[in-house]
Amino acid sequence: MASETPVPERPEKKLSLTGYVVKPMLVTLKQAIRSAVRPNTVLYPYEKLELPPSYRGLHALDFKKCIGCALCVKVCPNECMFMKKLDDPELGKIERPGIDYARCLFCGLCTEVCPRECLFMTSDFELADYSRESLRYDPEDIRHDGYGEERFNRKLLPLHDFTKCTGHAKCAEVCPTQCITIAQVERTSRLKPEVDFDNCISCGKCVEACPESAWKMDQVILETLETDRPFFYLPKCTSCAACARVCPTECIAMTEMPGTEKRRPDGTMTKPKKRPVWDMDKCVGCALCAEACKFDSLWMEAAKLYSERIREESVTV
Amino acid sequence: MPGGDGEAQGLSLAVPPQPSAAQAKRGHESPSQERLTEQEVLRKLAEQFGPRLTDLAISGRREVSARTEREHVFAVCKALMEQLGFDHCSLISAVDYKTHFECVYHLHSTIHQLIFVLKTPLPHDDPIVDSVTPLWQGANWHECEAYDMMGFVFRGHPNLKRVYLPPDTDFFPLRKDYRFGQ
Amino acid sequence: MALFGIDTGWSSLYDFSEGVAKWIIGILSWIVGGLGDNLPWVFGDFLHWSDGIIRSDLHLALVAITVESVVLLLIATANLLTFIWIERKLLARMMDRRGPMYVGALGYLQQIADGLKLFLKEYIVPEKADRLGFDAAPVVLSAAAFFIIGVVPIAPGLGLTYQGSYASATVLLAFAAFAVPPFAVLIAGWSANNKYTLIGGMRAAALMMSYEIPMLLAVASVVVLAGGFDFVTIVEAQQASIWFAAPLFIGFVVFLICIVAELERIPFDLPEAEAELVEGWTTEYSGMRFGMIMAIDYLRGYIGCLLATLLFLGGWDGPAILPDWGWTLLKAYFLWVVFVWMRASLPRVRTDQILHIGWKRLLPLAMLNLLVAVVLVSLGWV
Amino acid sequence: MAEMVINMGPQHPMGHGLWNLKVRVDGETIVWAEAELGYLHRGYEKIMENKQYVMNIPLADRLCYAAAMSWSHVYCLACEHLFGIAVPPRAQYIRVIALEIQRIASHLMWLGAYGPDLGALTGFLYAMRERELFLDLLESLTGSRLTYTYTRIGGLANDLPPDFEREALKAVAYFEKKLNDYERFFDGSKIFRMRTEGVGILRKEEAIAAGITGPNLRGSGANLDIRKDLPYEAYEELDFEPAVETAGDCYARYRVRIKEMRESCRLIRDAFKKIPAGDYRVRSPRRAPKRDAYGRVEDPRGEAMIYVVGDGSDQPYRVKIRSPMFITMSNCGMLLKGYKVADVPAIMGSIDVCMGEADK
Repeated sequence: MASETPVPERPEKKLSLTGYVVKPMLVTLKQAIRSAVRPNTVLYPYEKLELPPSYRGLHALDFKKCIGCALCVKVCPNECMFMKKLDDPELGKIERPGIDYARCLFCGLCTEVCPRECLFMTSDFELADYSRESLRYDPEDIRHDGYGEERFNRKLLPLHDFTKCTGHAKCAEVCPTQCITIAQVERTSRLKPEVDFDNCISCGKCVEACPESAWKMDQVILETLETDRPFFYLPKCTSCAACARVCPTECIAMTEMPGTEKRRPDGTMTKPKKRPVWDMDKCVGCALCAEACKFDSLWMEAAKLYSERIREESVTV
Repeated sequence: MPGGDGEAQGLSLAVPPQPSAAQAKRGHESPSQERLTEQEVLRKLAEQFGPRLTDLAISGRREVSARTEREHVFAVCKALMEQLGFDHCSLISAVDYKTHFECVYHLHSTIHQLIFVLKTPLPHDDPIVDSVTPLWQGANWHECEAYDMMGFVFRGHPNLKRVYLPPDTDFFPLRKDYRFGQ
Repeated sequence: MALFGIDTGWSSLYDFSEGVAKWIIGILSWIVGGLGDNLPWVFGDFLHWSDGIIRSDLHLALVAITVESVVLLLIATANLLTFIWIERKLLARMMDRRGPMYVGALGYLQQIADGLKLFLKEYIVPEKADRLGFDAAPVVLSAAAFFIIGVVPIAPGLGLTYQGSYASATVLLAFAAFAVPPFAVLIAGWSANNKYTLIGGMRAAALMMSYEIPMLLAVASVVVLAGGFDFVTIVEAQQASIWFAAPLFIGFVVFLICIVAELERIPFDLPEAEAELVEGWTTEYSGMRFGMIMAIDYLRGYIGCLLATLLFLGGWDGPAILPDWGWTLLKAYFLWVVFVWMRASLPRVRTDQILHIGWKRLLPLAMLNLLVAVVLVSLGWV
Repeated sequence: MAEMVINMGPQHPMGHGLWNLKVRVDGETIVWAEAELGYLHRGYEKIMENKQYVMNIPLADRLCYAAAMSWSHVYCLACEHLFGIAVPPRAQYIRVIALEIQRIASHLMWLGAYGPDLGALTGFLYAMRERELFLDLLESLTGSRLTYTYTRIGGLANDLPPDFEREALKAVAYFEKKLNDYERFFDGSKIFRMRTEGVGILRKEEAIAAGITGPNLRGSGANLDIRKDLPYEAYEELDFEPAVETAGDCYARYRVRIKEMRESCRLIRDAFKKIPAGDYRVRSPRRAPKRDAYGRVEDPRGEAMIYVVGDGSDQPYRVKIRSPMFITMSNCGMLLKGYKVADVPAIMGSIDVCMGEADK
């Protein structure tokens, strides 16, 4: 691929001592005259430059939109974010992220990974403080409800509610692009539709066709980072439903598994055991379910890495 | 001209050195030099080394890769350097696969604009391989770094030393069995 | 004479300081004499001594000269501060910066703030340094610089004189003292026991070898033209004819280049080339010693500009819109601006290159210049 | 004078970073020199093994303070080859624009540092002033001034801001005028020429054998530029010539960088002309396949390369960084031998040392 251009020659100008000492001096003289009126430097504390809107400074967190999924904490390369349990008068018992700015590197990955578009970076950059401890910003310190605009690509997509679904498979029949597939949920008698979002054309026919109105159209943020998927190991599940309780997007539904009933000594049958089923179109891959599972039946890579530390942080706060 | 013996030489240094005729001939600006294709490199190497090079393949655009045993590394590199014009040693990486090590050479030909990826496995308990520094001066510190970080020993290296860590360090931090605080 | 534009009625600074001296001694003896009645056993000796001063003319002259020195020193210090300020401000503007801004008007008092800061800093002597040389070098340096202040007049009445008359060979004295600092630099560089300072000191010596001779040759041509070794004579010779920068233009340029080298300023600041030698021979100095070295650098800058003004630019020669000392200082300031301008524009030359410039370029030029002066004199100049 | 060894560093104005240059001098002539690294070693390769692929992007940024964009880009390029994903054409063009702005900023940083190396502090401030233009551009593009975290595996973090093109072209046009000022200030200075011409001569064969790459190699007359030779991103479709000088001394390296800045201006203009519409990002997978891949680019300092081994998990199994400065600095002895102590800053400054990447 190398170009065959001739190699440029060095300018063989004869430089005389006096003539060419004067040349750079004229450059500085010109500059001195120009900057006698106004030098290029900005007197910082008194004058400030205007920062571009995309500037990555201090964070702003919309408490109302945040679902406490802790994805921002997990993606932070410097592990400078932490979750803090709060008792908000308006929102009840919630968990929200806080930031230790002494360690923050302002990379913006936390805002990018946020599935609800509630964490922003403002153009405020003045951080100086008197101690390291005061650089640790709690969630309340960065709270800024209603801040920011929509940044990410959104698409109108059908979201599925498994608790209402009866497995009619009408949605798959009407789908013009055949992007809905119906699969049997393991060990249960129920069927679950799964949508291929990439091929979905947002026509909304599945919503109309569903007799149980289990589908709902919604504006969904298209995530740019692939989310982690939970790995579920059925034999170890004890049906404790801890995962379903902890899920911030309510995408886990506990479903009965027929054939797991046990006969009580008095002859009556127990209720069948339940297993969790994921609506993957709602899952944000936050791995809270995997952290909540005490029986090793759920596993996610993100949880493997950071659950221990998050627990520690939430205790110390 | 460097090493002028005295102050009087100061300004006489200002004459730029002209490239000699031999210098100008070499290198790929000369249009007479033909570029080898990936297939030609593949064929020539297969002819010369036969079964000593395994997995010989075109692995990408302007890129050839092969594996060899560590005994043949120097011979293969010498052939690549002297006969096929791979005159630039781009990178020597050491990888710890837990069962064995792997030494990966990325060689670049500035004449043919080809990249050759040569991989050689090394046993975990005895990571010794022939040094290629006699062929490429630029491989010197790559090998030192592999020694520093992975503990590879390069036979025939002129000055195998730790480049990053202090000379009295007794561990190799990039090995997978290294844990902090050990 | 007009001192700072006010007609004082004294013919020279000597008269002025003699008056001041008599006044001070009078007050002193009055106080001591008043006390003397009550405490004769303490102040008896002093009473006797002060009594002696008033009687002896030589003693009076000593005190008068002391007062005179203090006055000259104050003038020099005020100029030194202004020189530093000009350098910082002008350099900043040439670099598109603002320079000092907040202390004093336009940052004029920033130098004093910096000096105060240096006073508060610890003075560290390297453990294995040669203590005597290390301590003595800044003293020698400053003594040599202060000495020249006394010799160089900035106006006919404003120089160190004795009973109204000048020493006869002030040019020789000034240049002898001007050539002392490289030795101090060499001593400092060697005694700090640091390789950078050592190389810096060696470079100072090498530098001196290359510029001292052309500079003195340029001065010699001026002396030839003026016919005297005395600044006042030289300036009067220029007042009578024309500034020597015109007939001896080559000598003027050579002299300026040599002065830049003598002052160790860019482009000839090899002894303290900070890129390769950290801070050159001053690397190990800290606290106020360092501050003093820096201040002396600028004081020498002031003296260098004065010398060039007196020798080549006609000294206090000029229309009477300004007082005499005003003309001298104006010309010196102009030269300083040129030096700062050069510093802003040029990189530093290498050791071998300055030797090359000194011996191969400047020396022949200075010889040529001397020849011009001799020819002019033999053709009947002045 | 007897020979003596001077340790120039780890804290030394010549170094532009933390490293130690051991020089043995005879008088002021250097008879032997060797670089000693490790004062800034942070264990990048080990850290990267313990982080997810996406978390390594801000880390890769911090390899070089002067050319952060270039390093996060080469990391993303290697990961894209590893994952086997193709970047959309618009993203490729935006990357080229960002990389070339970064190249100009990096060269200006070098030019600025080279001024004080030779004693001309003014050069530093002038170059930094113009660098500010390009940092402002990058700031409005990426949101940060020094470590951008802009490239992503599979594209970019965000699209071009609305009036970026106008601002960029304005800055480029202004900068090209300013380059003439630099040429007057540096080239027009006799003393600058005296200090750089014939100093630090590097011959072409020596340079190639020693693994020296980038502007330093092109200053020796080798027309080698990965952007031309083995093009990546959109460089194949763009119009530019690698800057080459034949002399191989400090002045030639200076000229190469000045020319390269002009070429970068040309590239930015050309890229804005040819930039297509479309996506700026594709979704990247989370887990890498079990194989290895590498990315190889022309950094402002030479050949930057990252070799990544994947093991099926969401963390790289092994990352190996080839830093151009690391190899160039292994040849300090060859470069410095025979010159004067006063030439050390001139020579080491002319190869554009960046300790962040050399020490990893």
